[in-house]
Formats: sequence, C-alpha cells, structure tokens
Amino acid sequence: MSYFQEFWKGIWKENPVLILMLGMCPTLAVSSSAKNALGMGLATTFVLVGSNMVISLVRNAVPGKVRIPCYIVIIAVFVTIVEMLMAAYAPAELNRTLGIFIPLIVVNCIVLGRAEAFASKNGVIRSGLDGLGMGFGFTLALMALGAVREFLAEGTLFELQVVPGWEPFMLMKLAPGAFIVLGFFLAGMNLLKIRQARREGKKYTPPEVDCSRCNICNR
Amino acid sequence: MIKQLHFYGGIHPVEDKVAQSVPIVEPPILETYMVPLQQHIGAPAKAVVAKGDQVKRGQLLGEAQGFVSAPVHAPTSGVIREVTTCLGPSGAQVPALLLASDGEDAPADPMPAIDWHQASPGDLRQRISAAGIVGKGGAAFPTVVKLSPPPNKKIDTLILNGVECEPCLTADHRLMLERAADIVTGAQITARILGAKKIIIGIENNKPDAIEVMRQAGADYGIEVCSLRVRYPQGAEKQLIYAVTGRKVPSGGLPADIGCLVQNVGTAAAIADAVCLGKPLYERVTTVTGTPLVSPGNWRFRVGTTYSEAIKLAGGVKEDPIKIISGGPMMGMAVYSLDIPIIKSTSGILLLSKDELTQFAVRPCIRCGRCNDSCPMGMMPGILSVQIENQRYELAEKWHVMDCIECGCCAYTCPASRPLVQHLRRAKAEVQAARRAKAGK
Amino acid sequence: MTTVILLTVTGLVSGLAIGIVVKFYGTTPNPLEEKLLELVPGANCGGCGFAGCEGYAKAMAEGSAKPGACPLMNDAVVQEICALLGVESEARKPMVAIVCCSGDDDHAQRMAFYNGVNDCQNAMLVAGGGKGCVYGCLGLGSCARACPYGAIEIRPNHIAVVHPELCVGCGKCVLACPRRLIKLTPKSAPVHVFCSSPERGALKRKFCSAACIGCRKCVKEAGEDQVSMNGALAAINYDNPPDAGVAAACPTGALRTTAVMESTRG
Amino acid sequence: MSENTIRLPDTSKLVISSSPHLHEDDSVRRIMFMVILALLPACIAGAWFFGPRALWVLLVCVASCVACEILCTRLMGREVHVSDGSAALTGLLLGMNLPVTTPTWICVIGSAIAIVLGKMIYGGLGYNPFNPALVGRVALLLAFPTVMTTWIAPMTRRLEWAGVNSVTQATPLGVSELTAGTLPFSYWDLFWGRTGGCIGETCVPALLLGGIFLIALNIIRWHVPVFYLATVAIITGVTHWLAPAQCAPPLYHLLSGGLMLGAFFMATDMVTTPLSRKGAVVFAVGCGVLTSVIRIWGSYPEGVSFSILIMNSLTPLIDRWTAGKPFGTPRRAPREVKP
Repeated sequence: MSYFQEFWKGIWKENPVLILMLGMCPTLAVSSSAKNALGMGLATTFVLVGSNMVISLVRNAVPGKVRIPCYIVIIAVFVTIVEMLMAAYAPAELNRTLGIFIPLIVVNCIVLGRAEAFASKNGVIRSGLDGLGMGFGFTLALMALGAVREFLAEGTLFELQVVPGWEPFMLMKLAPGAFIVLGFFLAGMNLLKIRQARREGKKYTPPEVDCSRCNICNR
Repeated sequence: MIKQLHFYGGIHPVEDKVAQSVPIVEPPILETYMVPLQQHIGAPAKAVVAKGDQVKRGQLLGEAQGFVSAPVHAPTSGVIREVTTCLGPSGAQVPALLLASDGEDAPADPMPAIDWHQASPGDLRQRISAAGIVGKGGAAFPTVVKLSPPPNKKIDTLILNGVECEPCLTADHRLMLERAADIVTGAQITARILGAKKIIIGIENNKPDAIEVMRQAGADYGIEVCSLRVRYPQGAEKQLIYAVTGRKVPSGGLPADIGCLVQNVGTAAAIADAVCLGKPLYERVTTVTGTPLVSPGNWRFRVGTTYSEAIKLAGGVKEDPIKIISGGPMMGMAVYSLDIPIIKSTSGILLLSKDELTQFAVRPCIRCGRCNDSCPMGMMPGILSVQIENQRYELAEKWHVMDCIECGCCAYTCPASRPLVQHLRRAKAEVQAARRAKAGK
Repeated sequence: MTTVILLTVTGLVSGLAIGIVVKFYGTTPNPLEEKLLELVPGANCGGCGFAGCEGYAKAMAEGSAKPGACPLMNDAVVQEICALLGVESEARKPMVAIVCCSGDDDHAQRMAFYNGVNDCQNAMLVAGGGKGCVYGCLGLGSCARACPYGAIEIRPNHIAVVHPELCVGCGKCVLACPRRLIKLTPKSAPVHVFCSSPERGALKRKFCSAACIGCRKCVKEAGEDQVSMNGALAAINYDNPPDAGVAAACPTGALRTTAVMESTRG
Repeated sequence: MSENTIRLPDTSKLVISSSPHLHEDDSVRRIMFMVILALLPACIAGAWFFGPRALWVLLVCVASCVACEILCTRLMGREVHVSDGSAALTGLLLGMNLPVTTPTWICVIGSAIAIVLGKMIYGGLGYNPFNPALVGRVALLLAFPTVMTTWIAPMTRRLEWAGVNSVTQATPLGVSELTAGTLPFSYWDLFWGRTGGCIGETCVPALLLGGIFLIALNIIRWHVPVFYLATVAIITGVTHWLAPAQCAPPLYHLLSGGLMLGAFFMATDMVTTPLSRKGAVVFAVGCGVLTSVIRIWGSYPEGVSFSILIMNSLTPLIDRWTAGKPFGTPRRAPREVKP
C-alpha cells in the first residue's frame, strides 16, 4: 500500500466516524456547529499524529502486556499539550464550547484504536500518515455533520448568515439533532455502498436491523 | 342446578345452527366405502384382511398397533376391492381399504353383550378397546387410553360434553335429543370403569330441549345437568371443567390431575352400544351444513362414506362453495377434495360460500389487545405471533405457547386478520420437536 | 521538575501493580487457536456442526474436529490448517444441494388456493399445503430463508431452485424442507432425478407432468450400476454417476442436468 | 329430487387455510376510520373557535403525513398500505396538537418527523414504540419553541375578517403557572373551550363525545381515560389542598390543556400502549402521575405529551410485568426451577 493510500484510507474507505463508527462521544457532542467541529477535529488530528508516531517508535520496546498503559500515557501527554496550546492560542469562545471534550480525547476510541490496530504494527512514517488521514477523516466528517446541523438550526455556515430570515430550528442544535443527522449520514453511506456493490456486480446485504424483524423489546 | 363459573375471555360467534331441528337420518347403503386404517391419534391400525376377502358388517378390518391406537371395523358387508391409500382431512395420505358393498349389509356375529352392572372395569375397558371407540369430539383420541388413568390419579367426576359450542354443528344436539337413554347408560358404564362418584352433563343454554331431555333421562341415576352460558369455547375441556366444577386443570397437566374426565356425549352413546349390544364403532352422526347446501341435516354415516356422497345426501349445492371444512368453523380443517372419507371423528362437514370467507393477511399486528382479551387460556397471542414470525420459538415457549388450545378466538377477533392460530400451531410443533430432541440427547 | 518526578513515581507504582497481577493471575492464550481463528472463513454458517467459526477453531485446536468439516474452506486453507495441526489432509468431495422436485406451477397441479403464512412448514399444517402431489415442493421458501448464502431461489412459478455456484453444501436447507426434498449430492455429478414421490407412476402422472414415472428408460440407457430403480423412482448411484447424455432418455424431464426446467417442456 | 339434478361442488376453486374459518367483521381500516370519525367533533370545534385556518392546518398535516408514508413505503420497497388510514390519523392528531398560527411549512416538517422518524424507520405500522403524532409534536415543540407556544384567543380569528386584529393569549396552564391562586378562566369557559390552546384540545364536550363513542364501539378501553384522569385529579387535588398557591384545583387541571385529548386519543393508541387490561391501567396511572408532576413542578406548563411518550417507552416492560398467567397456573406459582 502506497503512502498516499495509507493517508487516504482514513478519509474515505475507513473513515473513523462514518465507517468505523469510532469516537461517537465527541462526534455527537461537538458537531453542533461547523466551527466547533473544525476545532475538535484539528485537536484530535494533532493527538492522533503525535501519539501514532511515538507509539510506532516505541512499539518494539513495549512488552505486549503493558502496552495499553504505555499508550495511554503517550496519548495523555499529547492531549495535555494540545489542551495547553489551545488555552493559549485558540479563541476563548471555542475553548469554552469544546470544554471537557478536549481532555476526553485521551479516551477517544479513534486514538487508542489506531494505536492498537495500526501504530503498534507499522513504521513511523506510515503511522504518522495513518494518524493524519484518520484525523482529517474525523475532521471532515465532523465538519460535514456540524455544517448540516448549523445550517438547519440557524441558517448559517461558520456563523455567516447564508439564508436570511431563517426561523431557528432548535431541534438540530440539541442532542436529538446530532443523532438524526448522523443517522441520515450513515444511511447515505449504506446507500452508496449498495450502489457501488451493484455497480461491481456483487450482492451487498446491509446489516439486518429492522424493527419489524426484531422483538428484543419483548424479550 | 349447579352454579356455573365463567371462564375468562372467549367469543360469541354467530351460531348458525340451521340443522338443529332436522332429525338424524339413516342414509342408504352405498356401493363403495373407503375405510382409512387411521381414524385416531396414534399408530395406524394394521390390516387383517387382504384384497378380495369377503367381510361382514362389524367385522374387524384392522387391528390396533400398540397402546395408543384403535381397531377399525367394516361399515357394511362386501368385498375388499383394494388395499390402498387415501387422502385424510389433514392432507396426508393414509393407508385405507376400499370396500365394495354387496348391498346385503349382513352383520357379522356380534360380540357378546356384557351386563355392565356386574362386569369388572378391566372387561369393560377391553370391550371398549375392541370396539375401536375413539373420542368423538374431534381429536379422536382412543377412549380406552383415556379410561386408563395412572393408578395414583383418582377420578371422582365424569363430565359429559354436550356443549357443542362450535357454530353450525348440531350432531351432538340431535344425538342428545334422540338417544338420551343410551348416553346416560354410556356415562354410567364410564363412571363404573373409573370409579367416579359424580356424573355431570354440560350443555349450553341455547339448547333448552336437550337440557330438558337429558335432565329427565338422568334424573333416576343421579346425573346432574349443568346449563352453561353460550360462550365459545365453552366445550373446550379445561373451560368446561372449570365451568361445572370450579377446578382448574394445571398448566401443562391433564384433567385427571384434578380428578376429572371429560367425554363427548357421542362417545358415551358408542360405549353403550359396544357394551350392551356388542356393536363396534363403525358409524357416527355427522352434521352436513352450510349456506351453499340445498338441505342441510344430520346423518348417521357409516365410516368410509366420502364427502361427495354426504353432500349428495344433503341435496347437493346451490352455488359453488369456496371452502369445505371437516369439523366446525372454529377448529375444523379445510380440505380440498371430496374423496376424503368420513371417519370416526368427523363431527361435521361445513361448506362456506364466498362471502363467508376469512382472508388471512400477512399484515403487522397493531397491538390492539383483542386477542389478549378473548384468549380463554389467558395467553398473549399477539406478542407470541410476532415472536413466532421471527422464529423465536424458545421465547414463545417462555410465554406459554404450549398452553394454547387452538380454539381460534384470537384469530377470530384479530382486526388485522393475522393467521394467529397457524403461527401458534407452528410454534407448538417446533417446541415439541425441540423438547423431543432435548429428551433424546 | 515536579511533573517529571510525579510521572516517574506514578509509572513505577502502576508498573509494579501490573507486574504483580501478571505474576499471579496471568493466563497464556492458546496461540494455535488464535491462528486457526484467522484461517477459518468467519461466516458462522454452522455447516461444520459447531457453534460458529470460533467454536470450530476451538474444537480443531483441541483435536475434536477435522479440518475438512467446513464446507466453505478451499483446499489451500485446509492444507494450511492441516500443516498447522500436523495432521494428514483428507480428500474432500465438494457437495451441493439439489431440490428433488420438478413440480412447479407449469407442471404440477395445485388442488386449492393456500391462504396463510408464507412458509412451507406452516403450509404443511393446513391440509398439507394444497398441492396435488403430497411429496412435491410447496415453493414457499422455507429453504431459501434458511440458506445463509442466498443460494436458493424461489422461481416465480413456485419452485425452489438451488444455484450450484453459490451453494456451499452446508445442509441447512435439508433440515428446513418439511417435505425432505433437498439432498446433498456431489458437485461433480452431472444429472439428477428431480422427483421424490414414491407413488406409482400412474398416480404421479395425475398431478404432475414432470414426475419420474418409473419407465426405466434411463436404467436401460445407463445401466443398472449407474441408475437403479427404487420402487417407481429412479435413483442415481452417486459413487458412479452416469454422464449427462442419459438425460435425453427421460420422457418427462424429471432426470435432467440443470435445476431449472424449461417451461416449454410441459 | 332425481339423481342427475344434484350438483356437486366444484373443487377447483377451493381455498384452504388454517382454522378458524369465521372472522369478526372488523379490520384495521375500520378501527382507524372510527377513530378519525371520533376526532371530527373536536376538529369542528377547533375550526369554530380558532377560525377556518384550523382546517387548513389539519388538512396540511393529514396530506403531508399520507404523502410521507407513501414515499417511505416506496423507498423501503414495500407494499403501500396507506389506505388503512393510520397515516391520516397520525396527521389529524398532529394537526390537533398544533396552535392554529403554525406556519404551513412547520406543519409539513412536523408531519415528516412524525411519519419518518416516529413510525417508518421502526418498520411502519405496528412496530413504532412511540406515538408518531406525539413524536412530531414534541419535536416541533423543541425545535420551534416560540411558534409552538404562541396562542391566540379563540373567536378572535373570525373577528379578523371584520377588521379586528387577533389577540394573543396564554393557555390556561401557562397562566396558572404565572398567577397561581386566582383562576383566569371560568370552568365554563374551560369546558366549552373558550381558551387559548391547540386546535383540537380545548373543547372538552367534543372530545368526550368522541371518546365515549370509541369506548362504546369497544375500540379503546375505558380503563385508560378513567384511570388517567382520576390519577391527575387525585394528585392535583391533594397538592392543591396542601399548597393552593402552587397548584390549581383538580377540575381546572382536568379541563385545561391537552389532558382530555391525550387521555382519550393519545394514551389509547393501540400500537404504543400495553396489550392487557392490567397493563393499560398501569400505563394510565403512570401517565397521570407524570403529567401531574410535570404540570405542578416541571418547567413546562403542559406535560401530557411528555408523560405519554415516557410511558410509551415503558410499554414493553409493562407488557412483560402484566403478562397474564395462563389459565390453570396456580395463583402462587412455586418458584420456577431452572433446569
């Protein structure tokens, strides 16, 4: 796999949010506006690249049994750095809205997941590119979610009024809006996958999740 | 009169008992009879005659195979033309004998009559077994098995089932009117075999004439008649016992567990015939009814009469029926051929015309809860059917699917016309198979 | 400076704690089982008779299952597993399911309209489903729903047809068919008898124009050791199957090479 | 009758199906249309009090619900069963839960949410865990709080034509929160519906008429409205007796807000409420408790929709708890021994 593919897979084929379904907590929480999403995405990207590269460096020195504590310490270091950097340079308002979600990157599934699944098995450059791709994939997905939600809620994009006289659609700003928009995004991804599979002449069956075939509630 | 209790649920369909004032008629001897060797639940009988054999009326044609089985006797005299198979009401091919009648209807030597007041219960049981008597209510369970409860279960009450809660059917009603004395004798014989102290006859109060006749017939022998409210399924075993005695058959148990035994009035009459006259069971009273028929009525058919002959006796049809049902409209089986013979358990032949057709639909349950309210067993057919649609049979077992008596109340009331009974029957079969597999391991 | 000391001390204490736990409670996973788990297909079809691929891998690691039991694995993977386990590999015969009935709506008579749950096993509860031949395919798709690979198609004229290129021979459909019409046969066999009714030929003819009528023409064509008669039903000897040419001898089309029957024949 | 005139049935067109072969003359469609029929008096009352625009709101909601259902079933590749009337009923109920001033496009959004997110994504009729109309209403309430809580006084819309501007007015419950102790509306006004509120919720006699009609037809259980209203009456009664300044008298609570509409038409929705009678009682009492709690101590003046939605989510549990023991199970069953 070429270096470019290593980078690119995180953006589309293995997008952490839309395909791997990782890091749902910040995805749902901070995608209320495109700006928040961008801030969160960049912070995560920084942590991902840094931790992936360092973990890849030390991967042969760390014994398998204590790898998770080691990874966590490394990730925590980068999160602390990014937290301090943001406190120093980021707009105060952005910092306030992101709040607890920056320290929480420590336990973000994407970061630990890439460390475990990729950085611990691959070289430094590949790990770095993987982290960069995953980070950008995360950022883009978050921004797309954030942009849609912000637009539907306020009629704005990055706080610029796009449609004047928009009646505020508060639902999209609230938690249900995050779930609903994410749900439609995932449905769209499934649709794309089905189309693609059909074009290639393969049979694609989406996972069978349909309330009419399930009665878990009556267990 | 006994104070009767009301069971929970149930329905009240249109009664439609058009043939209740038509007396039982003896049909003429036919040219051929197709006598199936399996007319009961359990192992089929084994033929003891071969092709070309000359037989007489009441002669043994097939002997019982094992304990849960019953022998089969010749309905008339004639020649066995063929040993073959025929279509049964369940849609399966069953072994059968084609009997060509010689028109003489010569009787075989009858079994000696027994003085039942003196005879031992063992002798009486043996006679009932030899006469091939099976439950005439519909399930056709060999009567002798029912009359041999385990020794640790004492039966103190015999209940005769004259309820006939199925709409349209009138065979038991006519039988009670015309053969009350024999029914009483049969009941007493049964009570003697079991050592039961008390005999109660349960009859729905839409048959006041039958209640009156039975009360008079039974008065001298201390037999009580219980007039029951008209509510389907009043004639179901567990509901009937509850209504007349207030006892509840435990879930998964048998009436013998609470000291009761329920017997159809027709079976009682057959027992009286077998014991007092030595006559084996080869005929039964069957109602042939339905709106497409010219003249519905009740006939004492010989076993082996095909449905087409029965419909001919009822004057044929005015219009083509859309459904032919063996049994009553609530629990009977739909059949698709007129070559099916009447057997010992055929309580009725019912023809439905197009506008009476129930069209089942595979539409979702809207959870209205009507099945819940109408289920006489207190189950939740709606939830069960959804579970069964998803093949969650182990879950259905937990939700008591095995308690279902297949009375059909749930499907009758379902506004979404879901085939609930079919779902439940499927689940019962699956659960039974799973249990057998478990027991086999 | 405080930061460095604090982190060092924390690291030392945590490391010690982990070390103690490893020392006293550590378990070693079975590496063989993990390797096998990577090799098994992961479809969890149950064709091997174990609870999913994981159960199969575990059983193989314990030595209680043979590497050839999985219908999905290709020979290369089986060889690999055999090498891993250090056992001789056995020659496998790939199997494929066939539906032994030709009685679609064009050929077989339906006696009544069935109204109820769309499932063969449910239809069997209602007067046997209403098909004239009580041994014939009901075409309501119990087998198709049971197939984990989507290899069974219910044709528009109500008959189940197995697509051999998709079928892996797991045998789930065999159990699902209430009329026991589906058989597992060697993939190499070119012709099959697409009829299962043991009735006399004349009786079969009454309901189905594509039934095996027991005319013995195929037996004459191929010889007793390749096709034999089982009552009124021809039976292929799958240990020594006849070649495709014998199908031309069948007057009704019950003996043929392809699962799908051309409707022109009726 | 001679032999050759006897006609035997033609067996080629026979139908076979499982027993029973009789069926009650009832269908889902009939049930749905009966409920719609029962709602009509309240709709007419709404149109009378709030002007003809009320009819427009109702019409838009019904039409867009039906359109959404058709679209969804098409997309899902299923048979379209819109003629069973369930989508129309959802639309009607949603419309009755909106203020008469709701803009048309908000009605459409609400209907889309109700049908798509409230019903079809769960698998369609029969599988939705929440009452779709209430899902739509609550979503709109959260999304457009100002629009959804702007009420006009009844009868003023009709005066608009005569050149008088419509007057905004708080709902009885909103008022009682603000100036507790003195009742701003007479009971008589509340009963007839001469107060601000949603289109279909103010006129109590019309709702009662429809509810009793449904109970008489055995389409809804009487247990639900009776226990629901009784619970609210008891809790508000006790609270009013203890702290009259905090809580309006029980009758005021019963007659105001969406309680009547909720008790007769929302809490009795078949799909989302428990199956058994016992379960229905538990459900109704739960709704009553939640409604009273939200009304008295919650930050929202009205709690009917929220309480019914919360109880909807408990329906499977209630079903399980109240599942009847089959006939013949001893009252106190011995502890089940697990094999």
